[in-house]
Amino acid sequence: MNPVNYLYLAALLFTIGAAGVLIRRNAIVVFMCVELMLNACNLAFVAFSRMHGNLDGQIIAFFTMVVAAAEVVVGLAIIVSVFRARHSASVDDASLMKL
Amino acid sequence: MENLIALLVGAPLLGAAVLLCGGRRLDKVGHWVGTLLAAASFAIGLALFADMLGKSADDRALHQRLYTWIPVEGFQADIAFQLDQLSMTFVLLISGVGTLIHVYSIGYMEHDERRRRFFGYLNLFVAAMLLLVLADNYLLLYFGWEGVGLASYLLIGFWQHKPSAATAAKKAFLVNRVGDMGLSIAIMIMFTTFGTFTFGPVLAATGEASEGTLTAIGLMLLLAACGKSAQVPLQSWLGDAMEGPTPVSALIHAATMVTAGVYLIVRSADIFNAAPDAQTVVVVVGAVTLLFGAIVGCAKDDIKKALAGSTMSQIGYMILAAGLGPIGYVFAIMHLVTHGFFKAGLFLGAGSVMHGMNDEVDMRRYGGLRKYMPVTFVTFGLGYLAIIGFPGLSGFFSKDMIIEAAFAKGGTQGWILGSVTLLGAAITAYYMTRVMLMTFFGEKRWQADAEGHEPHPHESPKSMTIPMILLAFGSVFAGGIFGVGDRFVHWLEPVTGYAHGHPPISAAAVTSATVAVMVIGVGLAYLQYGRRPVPVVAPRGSLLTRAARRDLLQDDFNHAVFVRGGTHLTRSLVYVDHSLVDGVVNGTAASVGGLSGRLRKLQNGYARSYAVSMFGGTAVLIAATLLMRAV
Amino acid sequence: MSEINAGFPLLTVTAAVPAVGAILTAAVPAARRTAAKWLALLVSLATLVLAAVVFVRFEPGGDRYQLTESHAWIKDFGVRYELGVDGIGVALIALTALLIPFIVLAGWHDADPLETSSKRWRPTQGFFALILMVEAMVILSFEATDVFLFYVLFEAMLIPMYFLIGGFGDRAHAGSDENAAAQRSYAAVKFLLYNLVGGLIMLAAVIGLYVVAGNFSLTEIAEARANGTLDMATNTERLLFLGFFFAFAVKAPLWPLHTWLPNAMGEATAPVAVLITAVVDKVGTFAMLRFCLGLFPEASQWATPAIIVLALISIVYGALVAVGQRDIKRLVAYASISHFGFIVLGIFAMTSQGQSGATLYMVNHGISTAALMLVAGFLISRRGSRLIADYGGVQKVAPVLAGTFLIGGLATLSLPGLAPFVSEFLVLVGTYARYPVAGVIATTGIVLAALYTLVLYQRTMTGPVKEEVRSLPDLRARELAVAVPLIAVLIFLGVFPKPLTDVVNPAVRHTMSDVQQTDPQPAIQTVEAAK
Amino acid sequence: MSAELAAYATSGGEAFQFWVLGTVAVAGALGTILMRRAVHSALCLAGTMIILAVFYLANGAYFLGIVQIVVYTGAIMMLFLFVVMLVGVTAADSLKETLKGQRWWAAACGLGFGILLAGGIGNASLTEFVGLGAANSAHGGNVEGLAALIFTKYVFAFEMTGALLITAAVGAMVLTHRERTERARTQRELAEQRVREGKHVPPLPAPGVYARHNAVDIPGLLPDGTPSELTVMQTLRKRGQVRDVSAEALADLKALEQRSEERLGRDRDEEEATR
Repeated sequence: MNPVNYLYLAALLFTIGAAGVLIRRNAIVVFMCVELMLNACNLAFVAFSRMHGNLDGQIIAFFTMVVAAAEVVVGLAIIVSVFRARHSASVDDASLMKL
Repeated sequence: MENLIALLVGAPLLGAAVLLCGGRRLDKVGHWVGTLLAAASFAIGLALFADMLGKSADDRALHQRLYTWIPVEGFQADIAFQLDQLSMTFVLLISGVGTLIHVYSIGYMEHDERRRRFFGYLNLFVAAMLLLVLADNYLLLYFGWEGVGLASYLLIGFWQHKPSAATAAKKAFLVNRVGDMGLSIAIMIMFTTFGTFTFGPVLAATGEASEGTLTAIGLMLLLAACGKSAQVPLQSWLGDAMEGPTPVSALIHAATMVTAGVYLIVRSADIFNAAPDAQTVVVVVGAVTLLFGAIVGCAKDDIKKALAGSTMSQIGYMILAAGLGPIGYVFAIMHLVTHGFFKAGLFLGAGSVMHGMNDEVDMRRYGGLRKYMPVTFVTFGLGYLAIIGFPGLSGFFSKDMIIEAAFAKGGTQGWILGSVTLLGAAITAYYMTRVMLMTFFGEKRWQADAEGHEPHPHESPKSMTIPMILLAFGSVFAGGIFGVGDRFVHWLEPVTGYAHGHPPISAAAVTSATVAVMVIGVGLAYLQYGRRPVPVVAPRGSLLTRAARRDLLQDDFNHAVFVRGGTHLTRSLVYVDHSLVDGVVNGTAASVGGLSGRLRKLQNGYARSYAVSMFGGTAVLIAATLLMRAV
Repeated sequence: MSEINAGFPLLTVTAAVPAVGAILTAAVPAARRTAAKWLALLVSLATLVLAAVVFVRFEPGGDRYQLTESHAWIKDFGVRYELGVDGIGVALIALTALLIPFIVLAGWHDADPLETSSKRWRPTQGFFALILMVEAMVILSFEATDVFLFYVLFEAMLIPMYFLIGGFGDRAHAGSDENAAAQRSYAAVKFLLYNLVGGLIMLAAVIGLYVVAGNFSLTEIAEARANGTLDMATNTERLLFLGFFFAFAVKAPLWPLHTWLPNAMGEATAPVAVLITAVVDKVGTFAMLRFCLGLFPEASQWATPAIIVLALISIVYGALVAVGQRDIKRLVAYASISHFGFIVLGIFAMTSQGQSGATLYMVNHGISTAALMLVAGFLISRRGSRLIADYGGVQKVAPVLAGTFLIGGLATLSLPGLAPFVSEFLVLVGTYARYPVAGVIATTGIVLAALYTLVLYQRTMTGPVKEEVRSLPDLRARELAVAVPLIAVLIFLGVFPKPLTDVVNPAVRHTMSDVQQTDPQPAIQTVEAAK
Repeated sequence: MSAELAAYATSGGEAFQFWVLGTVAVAGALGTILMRRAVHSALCLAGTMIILAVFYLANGAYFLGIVQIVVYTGAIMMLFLFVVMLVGVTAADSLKETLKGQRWWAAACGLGFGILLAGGIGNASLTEFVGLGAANSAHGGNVEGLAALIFTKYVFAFEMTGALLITAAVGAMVLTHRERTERARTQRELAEQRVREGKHVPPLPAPGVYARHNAVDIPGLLPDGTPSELTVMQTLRKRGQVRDVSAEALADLKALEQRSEERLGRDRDEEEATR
């Protein structure tokens, strides 16, 4: 099997994640989809690392995880506080970004 | 001696500067300062004249170069003066008559609180006029030319609180500007043709230039002359200019400034000599104006406007003479000088009459004034005799010469011009007699003015009568001094050139005809105004009379075509500017705004909607990248 | 000039003094308004002194660009901080430095807080600081010989001008305060948008120039073009030329891109109006001479017929529309449009007389418009109205004001003896020498100029005294200190323009050789012309 | 799974593993976006992540594989579940789309994007295949190799991520922290407020525990037999876990009435009959 298949899988997962971001209204699920996209990227990085025979790709994936963790912490905090204020976790309810 | 030339201009210029910037402190002495500096200019002029007489005829021209005015690549305009016989004649006329009128104004303007400023303007005028006649190139002449225009504007509108005066001043300046346009185009043509516009080189090189170019220059110069000298078709401003104080009318609009056009044509003699077509146009303009002014002069009841018509007509004579070429130049200038004396005298007389009559100008409300104002009557009378060409007085000599020269033009043209000038002489006699009779003879017809002041006609003070007397002397004797023995011809010949004209009929016959038509004119006027009482309210009159009262409808034409047309044009342009030029821009702005309004709807505030566009954008970017790599 | 002048950076200092002065003025505490005014005046006078030093140090017979400075700025794009002045630049720097003190003095009370509404306090310090900032930018743009540096300044000066127009409007207006504020912000936005659009197109052309030439140095590009090492395709050159010209034509402004000027001048205070038309707009015409002709000589010649037609339209159209105006300041604005037509005509006539005349015209128009507009501003501030119909008979109650107004007006109509005549006549002669028909059409401008000026004077100053103007005071000492020196300069330059022509002539010679043009020779060699 | 294997080969075993687990991963991903309840989505996602961890291991990224399980699946997903519990248990998400055309656009973009991405990968010349054997063994193992890189080449980025994490932690605290702007009200004050407002002056009614059931999720019934929402605690109400017994009760009532009717009717009939 050609390890390139890992890349195709990564692309597929990324696309599914992106579609989820677009379709779902629950902020938490949207957030999960974002995580899915990040994980897809990580998979690609790891596969690249293997192909090129150096560890830099894994390092990047590692950093991605760290950043993702930070992001989740802040993002969930935001969701919680938004929920407190508006009693809703729907992204459509926060539609104030218009003139 | 040539270093004195600048002082001729400098003295009155200094006066103008001091008087106009000096402020109220100078109110008490202002008129003396002004008069003194004008007199100083006259004195310098006399000294230079004496010096000039001492030299041989061909060696009389003086030059003084002060500095380069506009030094630009290929374009040199100097502040430089040229004093030759022609300029000298003008210098003496301007500063001499100017000084007299300064003296006269001391009395005439005594009760005007802005007398200092009046003298400042008068000095400014004298300076500009002297600059005009002393310039040694056309551009500096243009400087003086516009300068006298400015002075004329300021003086006509001196009583600015009167809307009519302000309008008249503006009109004079604008009409003059049309003429100035001609002068500046003429200078441009000269510059492109000759590379210079100094009198000497330009006039010397006329032989090499094509006739078409010279005709163009000539016609443009004529346009300038028409504007300044109130010739048809640019004559309309002169009558209105009588709104100015009477000394102004005498100095500027009778004796000096309005004759600048004649000076310009005579100065450019070489150009006109080489451009016969232009000369023809000059003659036609002169002839038309000569009749036009005379006819207008017959119909006016306002004494100053009647005299203004006369001025127009007399300058028509001069222009006509100047258009005749070398046979006429000298006589044009000669008539100019004699006219300067008698017309200034007549205006000062008119001013004196007005002074005694509570500023009444309607001749129908004069009558029988000779008993009340003997000095004015006598001096005015002498001026009158001079202008109608009474044998022996100055007008007789100069006008007769012009009529002879007109006949001497030769051919049909000569006969027509001769007849026109004779007809003009008759009409001149007619309207001047009318003025004389209505003013000084007959019953007194004056009435109380609107405020109930009954006029008490009285003789004017010495400061006014003395200049009138001196001018009367000039009116009587100048012609004789110039004309007998062709003195004036010999004096000017080196500058203007002279050819003796041979009229198809004998000179004596012309002279007799002149006298005859004059007598007819006087007689007719006497029949109409001397034998019968003059009605206080003007009768309706014939169609021609009514048209002449309205300046032969020329003003109405101007008003209908230029004023109304211009108003419509500017209004519509303002509209175009606002609606079309600006409208296109504002329309663009509005449509961009509308488009943005529609695009704004995409900003629905839903994060997911934005995410779609982001995602789509990314897809497009990837596509673009792949495509670029594929290519 | 590639070699770096090791001497004193005079040009930088000349521009830096007002810039630093602007910052200092802005920093003056709120309560010390008068101190800020005096500081601004002193700074502008110091700049005038420096400009005089530049004028004196400039040698008319020397190099084309003098007092040069050159430092690397953005190395990656070959952008340099490169300064240098030719005669045209020197003349315009002198004009700018001369006018600013009068603008400051004339606007002394324009930004004072309103007594009636203390809430709407207008920052006096800001007003004067912005004026000085504009001065600094304008002077630097006259000095810049780097296209990019010039572009940056050309755009940056819009910012202070925007605030000057929009923030400090004329207090004399017809209608309510809100209406006036709306008008003012309309005018300011219009000014900004017009100039930004012009600037945007110019930016494209600047980038295009870099792509073609590889650097931004005016001197290097011009040199390379002259000796043939830099070859531009004809169409490229024309497009670049049009890009530059459009921006300058908006700024100048040329018909039909002019409509922002009457709005801006009408709504701004008189000193700011002078700043717009007499100082800032000159950058446009200056840049036509320096950049359009210097960088794209062939395209300039290609575009000349069209530009001359536009200039003629500007002259006649501006004058005719001026006649129809009811607002004093808008009238002066349209008169300026007419005059800018003359300047552009002179530049593109491609004759020495025309270009010298155009350069002198820039200076003279600046001074004459300043004289007319500032005095008009004094008049307007007295009566509180800009409408001509609200005046009448002012001459009777305020003769000195009327007199100075008349002289300003006479300068506008180019009366000989006052400076504008010299330049206008040179432009006309220069134009006629190459394009006789255009010369004749342009000459009608002198009649129309007389018409609008005298109509304005007649309606405002003469006639019976109107009740509302009966108590107008005459000019005060401060106002006389503005009007009199300007008139003195007008008269001096009218009878003795030599100091100015001496610096301008060599620069024009260079420009003429840039565009590879020689003056048309007269048909007949006369004695004097030969010598 | 030896280092050799991870490095060079794509053995049949790995291929089998890829196809089987890959399918499951995609199914999990789809489940994440299609499940109606957030909890289910979270569980699906956790499954996918675990599979990804296996893939990391298969690709020789041992450290990452473990981290993926421990940190991602273990910590982050649990955090998600916590938050879901906190806020998101509000029953199922309606999957009905409210934005016009959103689905279509999303589908089109997703499809296009996926195709482009796949095309890009296919286009790239990825024939070379080095393997991680050398890289992993250079420092004596995968973890050591990563450590060597992190603390030398990427030390600056590493420090930055540390700062980022701290900032994030502080940020989360700030965001979720509620500043008490006024003194906590005493019971007395609360009671007074209730009286003032005139609502629920007495304590909230108890659930229907004592009536017929012994569970808190059953509301008490009002006299007319309808259930009273007030009697059920808020969380249960939010979750929609109120067991509605009103229908039952009403039916009982009806039956009762019916019966009494019948009896009464009979009495009446008798009465009429007697009359």
